Amino acid sequence: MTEEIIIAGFGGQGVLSMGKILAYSGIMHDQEVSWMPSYGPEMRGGTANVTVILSDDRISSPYLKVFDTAIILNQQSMDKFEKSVKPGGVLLYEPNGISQHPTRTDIHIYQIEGNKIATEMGNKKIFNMVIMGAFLKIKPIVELENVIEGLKKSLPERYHHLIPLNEEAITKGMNNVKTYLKEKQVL
Amino acid sequence: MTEEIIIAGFGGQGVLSMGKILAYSGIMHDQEVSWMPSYGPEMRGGTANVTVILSDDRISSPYLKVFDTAIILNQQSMDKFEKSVKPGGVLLYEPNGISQHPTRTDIHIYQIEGNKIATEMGNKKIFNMVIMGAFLKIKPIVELENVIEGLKKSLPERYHHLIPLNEEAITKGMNNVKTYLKEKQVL
Amino acid sequence: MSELKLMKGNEALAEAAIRAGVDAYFGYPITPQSEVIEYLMTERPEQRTGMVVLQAESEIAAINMVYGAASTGKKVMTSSSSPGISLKLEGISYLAGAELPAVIVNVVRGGPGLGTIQPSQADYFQSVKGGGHGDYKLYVLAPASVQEMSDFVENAFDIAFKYRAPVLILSDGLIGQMMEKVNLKGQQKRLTDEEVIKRHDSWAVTGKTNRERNIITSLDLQSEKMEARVRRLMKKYEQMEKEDLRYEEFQTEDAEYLFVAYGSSARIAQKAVQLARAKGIKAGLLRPITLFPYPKKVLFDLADQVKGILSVELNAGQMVEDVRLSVEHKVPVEHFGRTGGIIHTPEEVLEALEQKIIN
Amino acid sequence: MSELKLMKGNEALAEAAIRAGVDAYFGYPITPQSEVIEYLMTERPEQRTGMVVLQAESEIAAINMVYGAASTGKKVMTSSSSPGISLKLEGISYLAGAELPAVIVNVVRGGPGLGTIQPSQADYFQSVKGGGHGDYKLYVLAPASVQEMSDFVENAFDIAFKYRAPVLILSDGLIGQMMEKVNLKGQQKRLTDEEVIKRHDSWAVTGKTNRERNIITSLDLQSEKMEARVRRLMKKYEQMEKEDLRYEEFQTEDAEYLFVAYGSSARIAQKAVQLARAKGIKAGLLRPITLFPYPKKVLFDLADQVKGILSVELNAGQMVEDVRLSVEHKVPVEHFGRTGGIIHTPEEVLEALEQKIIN
Amino acid sequence: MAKVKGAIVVDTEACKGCEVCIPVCPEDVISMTSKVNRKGYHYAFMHNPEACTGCTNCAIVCPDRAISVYRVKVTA
Amino acid sequence: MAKVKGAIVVDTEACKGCEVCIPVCPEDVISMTSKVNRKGYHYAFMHNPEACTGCTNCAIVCPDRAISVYRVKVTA
Amino acid sequence: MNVLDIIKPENQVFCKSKLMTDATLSYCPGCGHGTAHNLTMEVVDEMGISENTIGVAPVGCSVLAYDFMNIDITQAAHGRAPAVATAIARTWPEKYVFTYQGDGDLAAIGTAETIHACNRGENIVIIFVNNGIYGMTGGQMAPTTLEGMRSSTSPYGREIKSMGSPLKMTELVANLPGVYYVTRQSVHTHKHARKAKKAIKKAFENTRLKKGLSFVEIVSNCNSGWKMTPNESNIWMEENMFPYFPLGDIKVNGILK
Amino acid sequence: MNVLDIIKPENQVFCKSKLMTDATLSYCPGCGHGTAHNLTMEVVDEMGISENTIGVAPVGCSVLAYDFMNIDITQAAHGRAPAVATAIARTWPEKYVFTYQGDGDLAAIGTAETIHACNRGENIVIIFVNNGIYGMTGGQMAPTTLEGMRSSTSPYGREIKSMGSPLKMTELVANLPGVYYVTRQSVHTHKHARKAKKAIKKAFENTRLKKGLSFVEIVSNCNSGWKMTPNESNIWMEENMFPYFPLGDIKVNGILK
Ligand SMILES: Cc1ncc(C[n+]2csc(CCOP(=O)(O)OP(=O)(O)O)c2C)c(N)n1
Ligand SMILES: Cc1ncc(C[n+]2csc(CCOP(=O)(O)OP(=O)(O)O)c2C)c(N)n1
Ligand code: SF4
Ligand code: SF4
Ligand code: SF4
Ligand code: SF4
Ligand code: SF4
Ligand code: SF4
Ligand SMILES: [Mg+2]
Ligand SMILES: [Mg+2]
Repeated sequence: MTEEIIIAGFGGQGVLSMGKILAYSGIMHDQEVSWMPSYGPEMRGGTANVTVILSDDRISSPYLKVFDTAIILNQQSMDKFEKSVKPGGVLLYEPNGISQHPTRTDIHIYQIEGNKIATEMGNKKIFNMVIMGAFLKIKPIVELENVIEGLKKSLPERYHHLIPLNEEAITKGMNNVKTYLKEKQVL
Repeated sequence: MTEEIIIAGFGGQGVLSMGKILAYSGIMHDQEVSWMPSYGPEMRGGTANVTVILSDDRISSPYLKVFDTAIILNQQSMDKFEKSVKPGGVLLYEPNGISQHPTRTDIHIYQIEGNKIATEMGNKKIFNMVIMGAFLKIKPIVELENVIEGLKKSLPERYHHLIPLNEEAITKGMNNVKTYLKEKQVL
Repeated sequence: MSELKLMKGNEALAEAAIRAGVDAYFGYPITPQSEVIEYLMTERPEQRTGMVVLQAESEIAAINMVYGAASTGKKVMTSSSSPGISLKLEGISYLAGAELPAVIVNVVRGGPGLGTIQPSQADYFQSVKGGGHGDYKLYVLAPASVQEMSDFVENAFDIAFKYRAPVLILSDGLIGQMMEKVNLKGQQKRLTDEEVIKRHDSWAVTGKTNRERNIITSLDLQSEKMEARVRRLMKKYEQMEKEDLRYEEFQTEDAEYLFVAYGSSARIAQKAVQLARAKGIKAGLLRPITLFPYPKKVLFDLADQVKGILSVELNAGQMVEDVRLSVEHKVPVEHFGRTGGIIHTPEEVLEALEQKIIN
Repeated sequence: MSELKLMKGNEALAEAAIRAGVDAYFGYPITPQSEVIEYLMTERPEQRTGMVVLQAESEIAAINMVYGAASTGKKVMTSSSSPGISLKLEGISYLAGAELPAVIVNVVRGGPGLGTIQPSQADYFQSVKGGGHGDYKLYVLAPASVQEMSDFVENAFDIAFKYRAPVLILSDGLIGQMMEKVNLKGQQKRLTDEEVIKRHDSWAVTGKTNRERNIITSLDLQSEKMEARVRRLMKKYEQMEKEDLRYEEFQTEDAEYLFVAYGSSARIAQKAVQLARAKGIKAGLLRPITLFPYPKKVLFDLADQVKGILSVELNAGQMVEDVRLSVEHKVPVEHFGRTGGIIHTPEEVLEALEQKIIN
Repeated sequence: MAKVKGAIVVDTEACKGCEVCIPVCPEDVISMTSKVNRKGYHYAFMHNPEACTGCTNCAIVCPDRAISVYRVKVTA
Repeated sequence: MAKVKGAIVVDTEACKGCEVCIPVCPEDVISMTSKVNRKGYHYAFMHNPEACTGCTNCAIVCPDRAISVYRVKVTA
Repeated sequence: MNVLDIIKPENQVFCKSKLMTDATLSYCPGCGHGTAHNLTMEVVDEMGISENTIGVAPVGCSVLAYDFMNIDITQAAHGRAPAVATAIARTWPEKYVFTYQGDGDLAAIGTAETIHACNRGENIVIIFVNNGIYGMTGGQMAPTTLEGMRSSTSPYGREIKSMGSPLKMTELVANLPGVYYVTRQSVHTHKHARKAKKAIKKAFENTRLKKGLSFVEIVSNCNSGWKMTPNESNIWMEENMFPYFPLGDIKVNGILK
Repeated sequence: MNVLDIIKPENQVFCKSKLMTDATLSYCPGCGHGTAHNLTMEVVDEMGISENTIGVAPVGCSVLAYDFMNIDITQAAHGRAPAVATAIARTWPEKYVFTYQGDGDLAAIGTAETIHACNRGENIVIIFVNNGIYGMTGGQMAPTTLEGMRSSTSPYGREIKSMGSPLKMTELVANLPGVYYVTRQSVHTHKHARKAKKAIKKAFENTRLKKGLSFVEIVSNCNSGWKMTPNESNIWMEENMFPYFPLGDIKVNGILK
């Protein structure tokens, strides 16, 4: 099994750490993993994305041009990465701020209102875990308990009390992901 | 004709400019010339020497290990260069400060008391021209008038009034050079 | 006692430095390797092992700090990326000339000039031929994984002290920035001052006791002495070629075509080997792990077996010269490379083999 | 109107710069090339032609001053010697990356490190392979006489502006310090500011008038753009190889053995040819005048005629790699060199030929 | 007495929602939208347009020069 | 009354004839030889040895530490 | 009166300078670099000297200044802008040459170039944006980082003993005779921005009069590196940066205040 | 009393320190470098710290210091001694680490390293021999060359307008909080030499007490570069250098005078 994922949004959305938790979860499954970030020139607010690969085999390039899954968190990333999903692949996105919704018909498209849910939960920082939940619902490639393990590994000790909240966010994400259907969408 | 000369003494004796005047004189004779200096680490008082080559042919290396003529102006240079004179070559030296006089028997050895003469003439700066005169007496490879031309070329305009004094020094040098004879000296 | 972690290459290198008992790190931030000093500063190695970490005012200050600590026999390192390494070249030449052990890390980005911050291998020439001035070479290790970013730190210091010579770890933005699993070695004890003095008393500048004074210099005003120094260096390099060459072969036993690639390129080329084999092309890969010494003899011998060789690099054609020099023109040798921070895909690499070598 | 003088190589170069209408010189003293700036300061070129001469606070400042003036389309140069050139390498890589015309002079001394102040050719690799970081090359001219120190200044600027690329004059302490006859060219007019603007308005940074703004940069954050930049550079280098290769042959017509040597080594090797011929050995000499581009084809062809080739260098073996790459292993190629500032004698060179090649 | 009335126009795509224009407005004119622009930023708008005097305070501190200011004299 | 008498010894090969010891000697003890040493330098000597008090002024300014100083108390 | 009646071309009293391009600034939201860029270009525009102005932007967040300022610009190596500007000013004495540098650039790697260009009294303007941190590379400690201030390379706060004191480069160069005008400004409020603009104008005027070097420090936020919102960062800056880097003129007309 | 009666081992009151080797100094006759070397070694000797002293000598006439000082020495690249010394002092905090630098070295190419080692307050001694010229390379202008002074690169005299003012690096670094002791001395007469020795001793004492950086400038002649006899050069120095570089303490115990 190999799963090649891009998570793309802008700085401050927790894109990189979501990728890291995913990668750690892969390790818990004894998989080979790689995590490769890419930033724009701005430190904050600019585009930020990360490519995560989980695989049973040795990974060659941690940097990819096409993906099994694209998780897209702003319009700029949509412009850039919608076309990079492999036919039959998955595009999961956060609709807030998206003015041009995806139009491809050869891939599976899902929405998750991460901002709204995180705001409702009263902590904007768990936004990325809501997204994570949505993703895991669509592609249960790692088990929840391993994600929690991954969280523990990647969060500094002093934030471990937040793990239950994160777990809740993941569950919310799992429960709220929706298929996005345009007319004429097949597959 | 090729004449390969080393002039060796210490900084401040006018070693380099004597070499330069010699080289200029060679140019006046339409020869190929080269002038290659070598310094010690001290700026003043340290050893300083210059290799001058005058030749009818293209000159390859301006830096040499053996010489037709060595002009030696202090003991350190004697220690270093006595052995570098080609058999049958010329060693001309200033005896003041020389504690170990040359011992080779396969070369021609001359003395010139440049310091004394220059002091007598009331200008220590013409020391090197006295030496030059001595050399030209031994090896008239360039004509006096060309040396004067060389002087003009290498002295800044504002010193040209000193040219007659320099000429006089050269003549003194020519007249006062002596063969240095050790017992058993042959050739 | 080893430990499994998910880390960036840069972080793994930094952690390995602490665990290898390195005495000091001096550096200046530059993308894509600033994590090295950031990690070190966060880890408080002065508390963990007594290791000194200092952010210098520039790359030049950093390399000269390395020179200073190295001249006292301490285990010391610096890291930077391409433009910063260029600035260090005078200092690196000094380290080589003064025969000092030290480890320098270059996490290469695309050049020339300010270039890009994306990965590149365009500093190959600089690393293995003349970067700085004069007759010297660096022992160059090229990691291809986060694990090797970690492992090579200790290897590099072993070589640096074996030869009293600077060692370069030539990484790139890909290996430096990516996270992978890494098995960290246990903590090694840092030498005490007394141990350092005891071990290096024959040469290190630690204060003149009952011995002749020690001098660290790269200066010889007398040509004869300088020539002797250069000869001494050349002897070391010959010995490195004999004793400390490292490389890795992948499916070369029956290979008819050979990729030669190092570092991140080797990862891609290895995948290209698989793609080729899937297509029925018997490809193999030689990965030089040391770029100097270079696996000349291995290549020379492989050239008797294969029909052609493709040097795969993230540059406009540099290592290919060493491949050619090794192969002595027995079979065609070509270069394939992307530049400017673009990482070639395994498919591109295979296509290049087919076009440039097979057809 | 030319003029015959006795001058040091360094002085001849400086005088030629004034006469070539160079706009500015920025430098920092270092033996054996300090005469360049000393001569310029003494000559008051600001009065003779309006040329700016400034002693910078360091080699790094000097090369970045060159970068500044070059970015405005001015004719600008700097000079230094080995350790100083190492310090300039970041700047040189920037010049190449930003595609700026400029002339850099290296009067090489023995390295590595502080080394000696005696002549050397140990910066060959640095000059023709990667000195600085990234994929770039310098057009490299190697003078072998004081006359060429003078002549190559104008040649270098012609190339620099033809390609908008930095050009290196690779001299050494022998050529720089020796005096020889030199025929100086007449004074060329320095361009007025208006002429500079007119000539270079398509790229030079001189103030935005009724055109798009001009930008000088070597940065491309996007890999695709950076790759295009690298490709553009590589195109230039190919064109240089086609159009601006320079070399000199000496008694090669009937040669059975060939010396390859540049700069001061070529003078010695030429004498060695004479000594060889006197002994009945048909030797010849190929002198590359440009070290990049390198006379590959010429060597490749000569290799069909000769029985063996000796690369004669004042270093531990650098250019010999380019000789080997050119000859494609058709005949044996060996290296002979002295280091540390020792100049080989013609006799030694001949002996090396006899021992390494003939026997 | 002549009174001054102003208005601002925010370039919604240029605005990065940094909010530094808010505290410098003496009339408390500016607020952030809840919508986001293409880049994902909430952007500035006149939530209290009547109060604007066109003083340009907001515009001169806007790092992205996303604000243009207009002003007219109206006779009261 | 106890009087102090001094003397200096010049290392003639180390001396470079710079003469900086001359003006600092309060007793005008030092002068230069007319002979030169192996390097070609005239070197310092006590031309007025009686006057030396062994004050070490000359020695401390001698860049080449070519001067050693000796001193004894003599009862007058 | 309706808003739309006000928004008419003839009523426009403020808009982006035409010397700024249409490109979106690459700066983080609320970063003072944007304001400083705009003020600089507004000055050049108002003085009508854009045809004779040459900018030098070294590496730092403002490395892409050439994408934003609609004038001729040379991008320089990290720290070397004063040397680059020196050469341009020397070979084009009638031009207005300015550098736009960060604090890491000017006060760390570029220390020598800064001190010596100042000491030579080059006829240039140095605009020095001091945000107490290396913004571009991700918030490492700069020479100007305050005591106790956290950054990615001083994660437990800058410690004077091991890392030295925050360097007041501006006061240092003010001591050099070649420096004619030295001032410290900020751009985070309208009042400060207007004053800063005046200072920048004065600096360019000095170039016109060939008075030598003018040095304009702008204390600015790096909200991203400081890990605060822009408005928080501006308040923090007033409370923490200004006491150590006090605003105001330090040297005027060649005379220290 | 006969001279020979005085010259007896038991009467010796002054001789060359055993921390100076037998090698002939490579300095020109009358050069202050020699005196400064000897004084430094005499201090180290008298303090009994030679086993714990490490010298750093960069490039300049004193590059060969390791041939003369009989202690452990690292020869450093031109201008970089403060960085080299920083690392030694940091990794060997109990040692006495000093640099011995010329003015070209310390105030031109090494400006950044000097300022930053000073600013960090490294626990080292900097001995700064200011002879207003680049001695070693043949007498080129240094940052410290006086106005109107001739050198091989200011053959018509230093011109402030194009070459800048002579740089008072010592006063500059005295402003930095990390610097504990700053003094300017000379060694050309016995009085000055004795005072200079005391200053050097104080500096090394500061290292012992871990007080931070001590900076001892020694204004010295370069008779060769100035083209004068040694005694002429010393007089010229008093008349011309001292007014611009006045002797005396500038900062003592961390307090500016
Ligand atoms: C030679 C070199 N070293 C390091 C870098 C990496 N680098 C780029 S910008 C920068 C510092 C930026 O800080 P500052 O100058 O304060 O500008 P800011 O981004 O804060 O405005 C560094 C270290 C580089 N580009 N070149
Ligand atoms: C990188 C580099 N640049 C230049 C030089 C040449 N150089 C050697 S010493 C020196 C200046 C010496 O002057 P100073 O530091 O004042 O020492 P002094 O000889 O006057 O005592 C220079 C420029 C060098 N060795 N290395
Ligand atoms: S122009 Fe003045 S009043 Fe109007 S919104 Fe801006 S700051 Fe407020
Ligand atoms: S200051 Fe500018 S960018 Fe920031 S919120 Fe206001 S309008 Fe938007
Ligand atoms: S010891 Fe004193 S009195 Fe004696 S020679 Fe020296 S300076 Fe003169
Ligand atoms: S000071 Fe020393 S070297 Fe100079 S003359 Fe006197 S004894 Fe000789
Ligand atoms: S990182 Fe800091 S300085 Fe850079 S753009 Fe962002 S806020 Fe501004
Ligand atoms: S050149 Fe000057 S500084 Fe150097 S040894 Fe001679 S007098 Fe001293
Ligand atoms: Mg900053
Ligand atoms: Mg000096």
